[in-house]
Amino acid sequence: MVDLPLTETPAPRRRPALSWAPYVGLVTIGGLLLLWTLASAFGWASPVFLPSPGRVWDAFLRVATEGYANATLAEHIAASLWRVFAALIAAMVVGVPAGLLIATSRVGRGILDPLIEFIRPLPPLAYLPLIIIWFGIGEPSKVLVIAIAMLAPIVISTVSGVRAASDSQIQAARTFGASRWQVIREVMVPAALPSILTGIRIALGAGWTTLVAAELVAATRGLGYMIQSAAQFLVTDMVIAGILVISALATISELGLRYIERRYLPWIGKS
Amino acid sequence: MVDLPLTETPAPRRRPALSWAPYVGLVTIGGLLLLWTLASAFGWASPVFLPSPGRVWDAFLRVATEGYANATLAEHIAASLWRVFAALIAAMVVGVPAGLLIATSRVGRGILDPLIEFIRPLPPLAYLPLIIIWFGIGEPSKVLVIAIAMLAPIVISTVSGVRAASDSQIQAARTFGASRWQVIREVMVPAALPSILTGIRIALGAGWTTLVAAELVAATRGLGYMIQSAAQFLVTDMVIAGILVISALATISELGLRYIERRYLPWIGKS
Amino acid sequence: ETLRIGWQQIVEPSRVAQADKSYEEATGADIQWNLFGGGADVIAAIASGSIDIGYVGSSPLTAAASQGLPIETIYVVGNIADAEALAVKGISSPEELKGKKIATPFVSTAHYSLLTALDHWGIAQNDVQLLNLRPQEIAAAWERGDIDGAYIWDPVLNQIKAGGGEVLADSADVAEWGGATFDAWIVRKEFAEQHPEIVTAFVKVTGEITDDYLADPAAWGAESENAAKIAELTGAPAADVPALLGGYVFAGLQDQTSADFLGGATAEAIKATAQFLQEQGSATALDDYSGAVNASFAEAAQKTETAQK
Amino acid sequence: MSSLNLAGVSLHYGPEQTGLPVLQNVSLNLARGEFISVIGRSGSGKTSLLNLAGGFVAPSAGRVTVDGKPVTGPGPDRAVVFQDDALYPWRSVRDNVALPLKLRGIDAATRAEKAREWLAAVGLQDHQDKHVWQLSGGQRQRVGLARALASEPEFLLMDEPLGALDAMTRDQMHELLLSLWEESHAGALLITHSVEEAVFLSTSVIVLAPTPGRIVHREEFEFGRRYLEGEDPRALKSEPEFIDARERLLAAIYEKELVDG
Amino acid sequence: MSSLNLAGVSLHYGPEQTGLPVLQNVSLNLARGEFISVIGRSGSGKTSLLNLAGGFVAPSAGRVTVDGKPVTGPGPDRAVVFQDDALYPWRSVRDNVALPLKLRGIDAATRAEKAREWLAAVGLQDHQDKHVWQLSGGQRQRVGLARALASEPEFLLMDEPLGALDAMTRDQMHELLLSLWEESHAGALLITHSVEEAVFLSTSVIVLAPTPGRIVHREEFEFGRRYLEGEDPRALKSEPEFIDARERLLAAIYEKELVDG
Ligand SMILES: Nc1ncnc2c1ncn2[C@@H]1O[C@H](COP(=O)(O)OP(=O)(O)OP(=O)(O)O)[C@@H](O)[C@H]1O
Ligand SMILES: Nc1ncnc2c1ncn2[C@@H]1O[C@H](COP(=O)(O)OP(=O)(O)OP(=O)(O)O)[C@@H](O)[C@H]1O
Ligand SMILES: NCCS(=O)(=O)O
Ligand SMILES: [Mg+2]
Ligand SMILES: [Mg+2]
Repeated sequence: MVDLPLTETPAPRRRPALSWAPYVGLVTIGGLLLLWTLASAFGWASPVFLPSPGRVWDAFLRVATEGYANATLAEHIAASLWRVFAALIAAMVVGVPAGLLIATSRVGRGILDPLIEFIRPLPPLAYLPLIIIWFGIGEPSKVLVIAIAMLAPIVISTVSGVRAASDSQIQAARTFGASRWQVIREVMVPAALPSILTGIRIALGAGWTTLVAAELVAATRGLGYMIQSAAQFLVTDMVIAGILVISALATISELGLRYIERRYLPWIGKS
Repeated sequence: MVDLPLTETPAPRRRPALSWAPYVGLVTIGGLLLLWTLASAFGWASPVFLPSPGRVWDAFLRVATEGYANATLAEHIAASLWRVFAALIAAMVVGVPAGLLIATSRVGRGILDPLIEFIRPLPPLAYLPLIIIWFGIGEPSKVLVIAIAMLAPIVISTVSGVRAASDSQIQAARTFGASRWQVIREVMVPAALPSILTGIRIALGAGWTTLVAAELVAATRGLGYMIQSAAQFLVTDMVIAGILVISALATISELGLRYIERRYLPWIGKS
Repeated sequence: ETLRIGWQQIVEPSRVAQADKSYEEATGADIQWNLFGGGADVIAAIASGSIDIGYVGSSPLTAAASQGLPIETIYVVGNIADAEALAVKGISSPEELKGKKIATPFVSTAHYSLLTALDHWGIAQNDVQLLNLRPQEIAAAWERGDIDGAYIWDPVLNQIKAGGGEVLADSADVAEWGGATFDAWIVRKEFAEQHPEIVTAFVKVTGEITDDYLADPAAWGAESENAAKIAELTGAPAADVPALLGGYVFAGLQDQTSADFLGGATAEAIKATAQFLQEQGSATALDDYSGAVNASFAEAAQKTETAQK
Repeated sequence: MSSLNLAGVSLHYGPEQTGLPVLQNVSLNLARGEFISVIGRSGSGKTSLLNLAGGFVAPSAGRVTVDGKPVTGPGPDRAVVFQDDALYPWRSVRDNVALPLKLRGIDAATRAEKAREWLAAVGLQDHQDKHVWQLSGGQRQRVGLARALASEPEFLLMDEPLGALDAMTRDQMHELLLSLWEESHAGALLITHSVEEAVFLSTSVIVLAPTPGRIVHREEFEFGRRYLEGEDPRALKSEPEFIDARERLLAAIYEKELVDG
Repeated sequence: MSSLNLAGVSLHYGPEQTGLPVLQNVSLNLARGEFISVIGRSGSGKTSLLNLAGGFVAPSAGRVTVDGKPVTGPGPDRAVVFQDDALYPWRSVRDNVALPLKLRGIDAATRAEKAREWLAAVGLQDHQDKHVWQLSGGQRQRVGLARALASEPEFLLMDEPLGALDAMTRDQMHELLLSLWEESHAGALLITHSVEEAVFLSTSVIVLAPTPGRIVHREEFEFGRRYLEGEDPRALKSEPEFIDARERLLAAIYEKELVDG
């Protein structure tokens, strides 16, 4: 039987009945794999577009050992991971303070809000040439394209997170003589952290999504570049292998974030 | 002087000093325009890539009256608006219930979480062929591509929003005999609404961002298609005009969402 | 010295020179190879000064030249021949195209060729349902039966042919009808003025390797070392390499200065393309495109080659 | 006769090995028609006891049952007034009170009417359309009480429901609670810091001692019943019996100190 | 001598045209060394008054000043114990109390030590490393009190700080408050529902009547001072003077009803 995790939070004794629950995820993945196998076995889509799991596995082994598009899988992964996480750091360094300014200062809001609103809907495929013109074709451009995609989720989440601090929590800090900056650091940032973390999770997804677009710019390695190369020649097994690697990396970072949340932000959902 | 909006919330008497604050935004926009004018006047970037505001305005008038890429501006806007909002509705219809399931049921989480985690980092440029194989080249494919980009922010925000309901609020409803479904409808959804709205705002940004990619699919009109066509021919004034139109539309919808928030969710940041 | 080259994943002979590091050897420069997904990005990179030499198709080249960017065509790789073609299903004559769904990547060389062909057949653009799709998506849409035909290049062209597509016209035909499309190497004018010797050496290596291929295409078969090198760089399956190479009418070093290429026809073709684009309302044509073509490096390269011989 | 029963219940927060339990071997039977008050020092485990009875936490040992059936979670038979008020800021004051009625499927007009009545009963007729964050602390507490009463439960579990009220409003609430309790014949469990309130309202008062929380004293009273029969509350509270009882219970609460210190 | 002054203060929530003000023409002077308690019915405007004094809301009319300087917001001269506890769940119990010290730039070791002392003073020496959501209601309240005390303010504003405490813990807090108040010579403003507490602790008790909130009674007392001089609290609270005062204040609070009903 399904149950709301209502008695979960402070429950000193957990019901053991649902110990199989974590495995449901594996079952889902297994189910998807099965569906995929069936789909390719029965030819629901031509093998050019939906190669069998076996062929994708072969492609994976091929790129892992021999490499593809001039680099091995490890090199592609390293290049893309570097870009995504450099972009994440850049987006956080800019986005969190920007969000705090927007949330706490009318002037900050006046200045930054229109900028963010302007930037956030821009399609990377449209501004790519401008980025190249202004920032060249090196790593900075690629990181920038990814960072731009990550900025809005982080800013918006920060802004809405700041509201999680109650009026009296903020006022209490001010009665202890907290400066504007101390109120932000001691009350608003911690209160916003859960929301910022949510923003980071959304941003990471957006970052991976933008990888292919970013690596259209003069890349010589990277998963997006690898996928792009393979797609151009209809090497679909390699495309799907690349997609799955991206999914796996994204899942690992997601799990990492959840761990951080559980470990360092135990107060989420309390108080 | 800048100030924290600390005494704002219940303040019966507002200080009138900051009545100019809303205009800061206009100043920012004016400043950007000035910078742009200077940059193009002094040739900081070649006019091909940074046309003057005047030329972009001309391009805007041209597309508004004569049209460009086979359709007028109004038609491009209508096509894109339709796609983005159809996708938003689709993403909400799927994403909010999925988020609620993930947040409230371990089995739901087991099944849906891996699916969402799998989908969310996928680069649209990579999976476009599969979308076409399965969904054809009509409107559904375009809407689907945008909706996929919107799904993750909505799901993640819903999941994290459900936590905003305190244990005792949930327990109270259950002591009044609320069924699992009633707890969700009467407590969790309202508590999650502020966060869901944040998700929608992030999703809308992501949707506009994905517009160009979506309109790579056999579009004959749409802003993304227009921008794409212009970009290929280096008709940069038109590209920038298109980008500005997207920004304007996104800003309008953002203002609409903020209005909804203020008008219908007055409790945000209270309690 | 560093030479920054922007290339695309196109199967053509200079890939082998790239793989062999012949360019480094001949120019004596430190070479950075930057890959781009399309001509528009190459143009942007050249305009920003991020690269010195780049590979583009005739459409982006025309757009750039029309905008007055300081670039020069230094080597025409070759005319596109049956590498790009209009393949259709259930259509036996151009007349029957009316009302049918034909896909092509808009603004590509194929798009230009398709429009030229329609013009040649006297079919108004509006009588045909033109769809904008990228190559991979064209293959998918064909597979589904969503489209009746496509003007496209390999490997998708091959895919379509294998799926029952009949070629109604290819780019060799269209070239005869006055709409030649080609790929070319271009250089940033400033760089060309500062380092003419490097550009000359670049043209020479390109010409020689192309000559190599033209002399004995059979030596570039699927099992050959050359095909392996190309496959490694581009990601194309080695088995497809010979067919892909066969789709172009490559121009060797000696051809460059002839009236068919840099000696005259190239500027004309750019102009024709520009005028066509202007009719489409997407670009403004100039009167003269000779400034966008520079045969002097090819000439110099020919001389050094003759001198060596 | 239905009853809410805690039998030999213990509760640990966190793993059972670490530290003392919060509650140890607590047994308690609340029958319908009974009014039990729980008093004890701050941190002695009163709220924890109520959480067990409400079904919000499961005991580490022992059993919680209603009419012999194990409690596995909260249920409509047991309404709760929480120590933190647990109101819904997205609903107006009236709609907060109307929620239990809505959940029972009562139509909109009837439940608005009923909610209005309940709010009047707790003295908030003038605040029905407000948002809950526009109420004072004591007003919020009364909304929480009205909401629990509106659900007309078999057992009413209250965690310091009158702590933020002034003396007279408190007295009015006492009157309200007692008359409703008599009418509905519900079982009431009240946690309070006012020994006087406990003695006056309850049929039975339980004293909880801390670390680990356990029942150290229990006494039966009749004052509430006598009040309902028409006796004057001021007179009742001045009876020597009442004053003695208060002293006895206070001593029981602080027993340790009295012995130790 | 520094003092916190409210002069002819009125307060409207929302536009001034609509309805009665929450506070009307309230004047109050709290000098250092004074201990003023505010009592009044639920919803009479006590918390609103404290919000004005704290600088959390601006008055619709009148002036709030500290030593003649207008109050424009909260400040470190006025510490507040909030009716909702306003603790920080992301900090441990100890770090909550240490925050005011941290904000004053005191080094980590010293402030941990001091926080430990303050927590011991409110009887929470055993709960220092807990998260705040692991505390009982009364424990949270005491943490809020300890935190405000740790900030060693000139004026201490308290909104029902002892409402969730049992009698003895309350008495201990009374003792603590009085001795600290004497030592620090701070000005204290206490909102309470316990008239007895108000009379016992204060140099001055103010009665607020509702709708609109206004001061209807004011009286001076000496019991706290006498207690500090060594007199027995129980004896003090049994003095006829004390009992009379309580009755008088209760009558003042409910004046309207006594007249009307
Ligand atoms: N989630 C928790 N984790 C760990 N300890 C807890 C938790 N909740 C409560 N406690 C501890 O259990 C003890 C009993 O808490 P409980 O809330 O039941 O007390 P209480 O009698 O209601 O006190 P009060 O009168 O102050 O509300 C306290 O010492 C408290 O610190
Ligand atoms: N934000 C608000 N908007 C509108 N009315 C409000 C708001 N806050 C309080 N009120 C009203 O103002 C009146 C005074 O509230 P206040 O909180 O000052 O009362 P109080 O004396 O502290 O009561 P309690 O003892 O119940 O805490 C109440 O009637 C309340 O409903
Ligand atoms: N085949 C040429 C490709 S592009 O440079 O036109 O993009
Ligand atoms: Mg409690
Ligand atoms: Mg109050």
